[in-house]
Amino acid sequence: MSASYILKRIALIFYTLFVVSILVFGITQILPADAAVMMLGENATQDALDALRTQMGLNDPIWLQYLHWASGVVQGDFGTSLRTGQPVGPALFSALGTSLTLAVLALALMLVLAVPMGILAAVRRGKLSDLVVGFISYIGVSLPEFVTATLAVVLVADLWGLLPPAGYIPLSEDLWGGLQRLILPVCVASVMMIAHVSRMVRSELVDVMHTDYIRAARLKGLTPRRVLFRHGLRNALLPTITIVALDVGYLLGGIIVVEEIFSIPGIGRSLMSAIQARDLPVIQAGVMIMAATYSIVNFAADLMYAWLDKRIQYD
Amino acid sequence: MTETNTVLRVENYSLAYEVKAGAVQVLNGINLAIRRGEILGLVGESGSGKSSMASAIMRHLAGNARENDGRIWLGETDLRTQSERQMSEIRGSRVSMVFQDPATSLNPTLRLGEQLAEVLIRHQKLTPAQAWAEGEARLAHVGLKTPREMMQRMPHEVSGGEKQRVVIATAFACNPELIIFDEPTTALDVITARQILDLFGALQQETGVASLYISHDLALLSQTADRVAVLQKGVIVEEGETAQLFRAPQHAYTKALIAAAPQPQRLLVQPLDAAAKPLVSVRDVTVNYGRKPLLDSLLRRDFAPVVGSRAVTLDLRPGEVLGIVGESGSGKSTLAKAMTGLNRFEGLIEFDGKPVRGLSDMDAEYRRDVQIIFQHPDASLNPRQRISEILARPVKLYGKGQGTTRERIVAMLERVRLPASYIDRYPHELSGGEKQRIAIARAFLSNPRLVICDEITSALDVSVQASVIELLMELHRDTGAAYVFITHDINLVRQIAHRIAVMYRGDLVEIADAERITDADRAPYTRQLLEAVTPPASTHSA
Amino acid sequence: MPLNRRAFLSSSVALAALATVLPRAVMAQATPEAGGTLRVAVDQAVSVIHPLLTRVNPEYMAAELMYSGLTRLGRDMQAEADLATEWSANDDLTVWTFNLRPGVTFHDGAACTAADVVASFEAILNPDFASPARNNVGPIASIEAVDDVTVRFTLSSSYADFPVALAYNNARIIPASVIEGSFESLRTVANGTGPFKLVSYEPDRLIVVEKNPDYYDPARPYLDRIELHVFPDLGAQVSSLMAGDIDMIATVGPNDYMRLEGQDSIDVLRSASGQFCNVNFGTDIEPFNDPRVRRALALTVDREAMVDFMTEGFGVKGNDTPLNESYPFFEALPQREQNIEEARALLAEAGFPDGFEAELIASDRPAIRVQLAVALREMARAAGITINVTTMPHATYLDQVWTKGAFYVGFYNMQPTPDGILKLLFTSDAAWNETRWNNTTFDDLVARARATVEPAARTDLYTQAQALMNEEVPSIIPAFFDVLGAKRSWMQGYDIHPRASVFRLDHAWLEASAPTRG
Amino acid sequence: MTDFLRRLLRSPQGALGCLVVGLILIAVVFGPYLTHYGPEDMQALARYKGPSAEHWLGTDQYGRDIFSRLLDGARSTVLMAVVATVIGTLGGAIIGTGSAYLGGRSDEFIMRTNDAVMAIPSLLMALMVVSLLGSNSVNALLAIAIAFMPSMARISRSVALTVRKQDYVSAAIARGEGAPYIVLREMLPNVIAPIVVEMTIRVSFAVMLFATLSFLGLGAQPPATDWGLMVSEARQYLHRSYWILLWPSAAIALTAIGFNLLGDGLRDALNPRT
Repeated sequence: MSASYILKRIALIFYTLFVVSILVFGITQILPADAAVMMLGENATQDALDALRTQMGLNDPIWLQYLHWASGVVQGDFGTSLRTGQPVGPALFSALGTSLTLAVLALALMLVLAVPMGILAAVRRGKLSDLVVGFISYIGVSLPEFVTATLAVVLVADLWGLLPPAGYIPLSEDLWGGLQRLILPVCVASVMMIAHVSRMVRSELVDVMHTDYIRAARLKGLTPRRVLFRHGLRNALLPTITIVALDVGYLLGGIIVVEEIFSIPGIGRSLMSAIQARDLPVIQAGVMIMAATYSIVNFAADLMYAWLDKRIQYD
Repeated sequence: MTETNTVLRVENYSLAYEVKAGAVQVLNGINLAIRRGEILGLVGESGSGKSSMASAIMRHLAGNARENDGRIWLGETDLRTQSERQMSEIRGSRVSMVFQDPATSLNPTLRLGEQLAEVLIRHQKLTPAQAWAEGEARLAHVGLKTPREMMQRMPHEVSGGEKQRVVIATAFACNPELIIFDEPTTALDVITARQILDLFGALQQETGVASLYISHDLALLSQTADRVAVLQKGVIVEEGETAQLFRAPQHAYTKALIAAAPQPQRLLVQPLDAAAKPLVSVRDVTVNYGRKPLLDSLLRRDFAPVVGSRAVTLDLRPGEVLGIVGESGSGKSTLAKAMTGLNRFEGLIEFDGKPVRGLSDMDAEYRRDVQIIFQHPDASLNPRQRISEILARPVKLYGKGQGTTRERIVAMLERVRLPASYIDRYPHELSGGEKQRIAIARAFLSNPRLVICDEITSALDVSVQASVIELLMELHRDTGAAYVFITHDINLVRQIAHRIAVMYRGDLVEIADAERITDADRAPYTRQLLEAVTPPASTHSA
Repeated sequence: MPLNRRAFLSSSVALAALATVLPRAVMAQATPEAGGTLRVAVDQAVSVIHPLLTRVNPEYMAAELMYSGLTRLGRDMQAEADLATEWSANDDLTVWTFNLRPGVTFHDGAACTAADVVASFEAILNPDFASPARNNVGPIASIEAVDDVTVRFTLSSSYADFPVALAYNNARIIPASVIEGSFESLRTVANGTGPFKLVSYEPDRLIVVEKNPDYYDPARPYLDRIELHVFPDLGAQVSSLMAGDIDMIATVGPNDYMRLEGQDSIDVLRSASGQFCNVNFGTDIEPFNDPRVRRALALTVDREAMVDFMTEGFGVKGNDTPLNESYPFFEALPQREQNIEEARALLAEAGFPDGFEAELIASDRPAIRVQLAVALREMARAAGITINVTTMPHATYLDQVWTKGAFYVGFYNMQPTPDGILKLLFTSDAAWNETRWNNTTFDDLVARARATVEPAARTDLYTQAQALMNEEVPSIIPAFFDVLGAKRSWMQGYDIHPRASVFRLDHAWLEASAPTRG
Repeated sequence: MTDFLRRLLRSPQGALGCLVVGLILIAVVFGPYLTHYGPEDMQALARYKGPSAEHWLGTDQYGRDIFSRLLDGARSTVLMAVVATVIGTLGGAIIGTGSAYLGGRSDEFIMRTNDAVMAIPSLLMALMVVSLLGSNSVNALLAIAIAFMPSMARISRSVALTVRKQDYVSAAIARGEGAPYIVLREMLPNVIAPIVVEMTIRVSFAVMLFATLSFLGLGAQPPATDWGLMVSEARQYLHRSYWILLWPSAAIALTAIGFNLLGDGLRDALNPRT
């Protein structure tokens, strides 16, 4: 993995953000909503609206508006929310923090569960445990978040009263309370990935365990434990890294639903309410941030892969 | 043979695999014995069950394996009665194994050192530090120049030969009583293979370990093994002292095998009149791979393309068979691809006087006249097309001649000795040899004047190979088409080629008449190559 | 007559005086305990805390906590004293004088004087600031500061309900300095004379306010701290109340109400109200410009079923006028019931013998709008009218349909007075003239009513106006909703307000049994 | 064909998948004939009824028969999902194979841009498209189709490239076959199989995405019978009668599982070498 490879990947991130920015800006420009009306509300007089439009540069040509916006974004200024009249950046980034807490915990849970499940299924292939894992994963990939979320709230929170049903407390304020309120959302957010990744791990590991070098390792008299963990797992998990990184995209989507249902003030919810309120600056910034997160995660994954798997020669 | 120094004794051992259809017998009443310091060669074609034998001894059998009550003794230990735990103690320490392809038998993500040391740690109970040191010694011992660095390397960072040396070092690491060699040189280039064989010989002499040497290559066994057992469809049809067995083979199958092995002396082509003007002349044909990456051009970095083949020049007369030999990566296939318009190339190819400077110049006529047959028949036949469609294409494209398409396909099937009923089958319903015959049929259906055979027999068994070659030569006689025969099997090519071109790292080393290839004034690389080749079995004299 | 008028005025003053001492809400209660943190669940983001610009109930609640008006609205829909201690009007109700409470200070310590009141109302009336209050505080012609503690309003026409109108949610007093400085600054910071001060403000998650020690009433507020938690998911806020995470839900839906009813240590709150969901006609657009068509459609409505579908029984039948028992000066007209035959007949008359097809637009929040549309669609089918329901995000609805559309669903809080609701929606000069009905007779009736003090006379005028609406049907009003809420039993001093946008949490307090929160 | 079906039904996934998807297809085709209630008939007197003889799955908040609504919803939900997936796949396949065919710089450009678009989560992408076009089923369909294109482009491109490298394609080129034959007869049959598999599995994803959109209020709109919409409407009545919520949720899950299983079954069955 050479410096130029890393350079290339970084360049790619910027290209990605560029494309996304154009896309988002384009879409938000055509959205059926008048920013000025959004801002002033239904009681605004025509001249007040016109004044604001000129002030917001809504009468400039699109490309000029894009330039203004983009240059702002580059300097970390995402404009002001039409809904709250407050700067978008700070609000969204604190929201992002919340979402990342959720996402990271979900990822962690996923890894803790999915990988062992996959290994179990692969090792005891065709046995009961394999079937069980397979069944679970089929269910898992087939339940949309909003269904799992509703079920979770009804059962765990309402009927059994084990956990708080919703709401969010920053971990910094109240660690235990915050965690309690995160348990359900995290579980819901990770279900789909657990199902998917455990399947991936299984199939990868099954393939690996049929390779010559595993046979060789066995015939060298190594203990089954060492064969599995030192020789098998390593190679099986390599491709899983990429899978997980790609799934992060899905996770970010799922988080939108989870945050909506569990009233978590994350970036997903900001986006939802922004979309409902046609709060263009927030939509634009939100999508940009999500895309950035996704690309960075995948960038990290690629580096990790390249670092772990010395075989690949990057230009 | 006295009981005392018998290392491996297999007594009336039978093995079958349970499948939906029922039980498939792979080994039947096997009796084998290997003494200390002895090398037993086990020869057989694919499906003969020779690998299953190895697995059986290693007690590493698939779940659906069904064994009879036959016994397998390692010294005084009855391996059949050993628990999996006990076996894992025995494997690697008392009996170890060397595999066919070092590229796949080494874990790609672990350092060579670790893969060697782990055995010592497991069986010799060494500390990692000790094991590492010991490992270095072992690597030095198998003739690796820089053992310390080797220990640190990843498999992909070293050559095939070096890998196999590491594997061998691992096999010998715990001074086992028995080592099973499963085609240890098949995946290697001729010269490397020779070096590995020499190494094996030396170590064998030194340690006096008993060896079971599994191979499909009679010639090779005739040189390495003390005794040879011939395995056919799970039955040992003949066993004996190597010299004995090769001088006077008893069993028909053994005879067939020996006969099938290519023998340079027995030429299969008639001489050619040297006068005729060339059908094809290749002039300074160079093939480069790779495109300058965008980033590089942005950063103004200069970019060195990978050279496939460099300024190759050669002629081919009508009806001539030109052999091209060389290691993998020597550029022989690249040249073939260029001549069939599968690669961009620089330079000039003149076909029947017509200049061809690039793909655009390869008109329908050229396409018809020049056909190529690939190494792997199952890759070169579209899995979703029936034989009928596969063979119909050339007829549809260049179908001069009488008879309906189907008639001509059937006729061609007969010529390649396949039943007409195959016409409605899918490729995956045919055996490897049969598939290759289909590929040949496809090539000849357009009545080509030049056929390029790219390693077409290397994926096939000895006997199958022989019959395919026979077929090829027959077609050569009938059609008078010229062949470019690309192979790494020098014995074979000496048999069927008028002239032999030797390639090395993309360069054409030299071209020589087949019968003069052994002359002393050949280029050094050519001589090296020929020395590396094991002379064919039957010429072996004890 | 004069007697009556004088009686009316003094009564209102007396009432105001009373209010300052003992607000109705707490009269029955045990003696309040001070301290504690109250957690309130609201169902929408508090996007705006600028008191003059707030638009939805959660925003009203936030503003009410931090700002005061001249008057505030009692549960009986009468004006009570807030910053103004008493008020009086001239004989024809065109000049009103308000006496301000002395010594009131803003959160930043600056004194709140008549100047601030004048500035605030000028800002409210300034079109550029686009305050919703502009159309709701009555026909103010001019306002002047007589002295530091006296302001005089001069109205362009007689207006008996003026003190009540001044209790409008957006009619809050803000510092003159802010208006001269940056009016917009109050979007992010708060500086009022209200019982609570702003601590932190996250529009989509949490608004925290703390007790204002300098509040003009030394007794109140009782609570140290109030947190407004935003729950976009209704189910979640109910679950949280049951879990004890929050102490009160401003408004709950009927189903959640039923779910909470009977849960121990939870009180459900219910108040009859003039809140309604209606179907507006663009009376200037085919085919709805024909009263017969409008009445025909009104006749297809099974109001009993509507009350069920929309309110699960927590409501009363509507009679296509915005007034009901909850309003003063109300007298019921004969109830319109479903009558398909008559509807068909009217349609035939109007030239639609086999009905017509129309697109009914409903914004997606609150869900009740869509429920009304879906139910109406089924009922109208009986009369051969094909209604295609189109739903759209609220923002798009406000931008494209609201006050412009031909046939769409509206949703309104109860207003303090009949005049309030009629002037807001149905007169020609209505702030939100949704129906463009523009009926001069109707306008005249309303105008006369607002200038009349004598209750019977007023009632009579409003009843005539109602009759006219019921006949012309500028809008179908099938049902009124009771406003529903819920709280933990340990929360005291709070009862739900028919207006649904008034909360008066400065009267609320927590029993010792309430969980103590940081 | 028959032996293909045999292979499909031999694998447990294939058999089960066929069964479930079969049932769903029946619902889609014969839905209206299986019940005598209209999906929108309201019965003010029969609201929130549990399963019973006259209402097999009970009734909803308007007293509408849930079973007939489910059957009716199968049409919108499943058909929409399938159509969306097909459109998305075709679009993606065109982009992908086209890019692979062009090769070189343009290939790199197209795929980089394609990857860039993939950085937007498909749900979010769908949300934006819908809020751009307005919330209704047809736009949701388009949104999902668009959201699927980038990833399908990726897949079909890589498949096309691998097939392109196969010897039988080289053979065809060497034989001098025309581009149409090579693409249509040699490549396409081998490219289609994996894409069909991917597509089948994606249908289940589409069903869920569809439901999620409706759930967020941006997909189908009342009184539509889209399953996701049914769930989201039912949530507020959950505590009156959980059947209203349960049935559509189950339907969604079942459909998703069905197509997942079918996809896995197809994967095995379509591989001629097994």
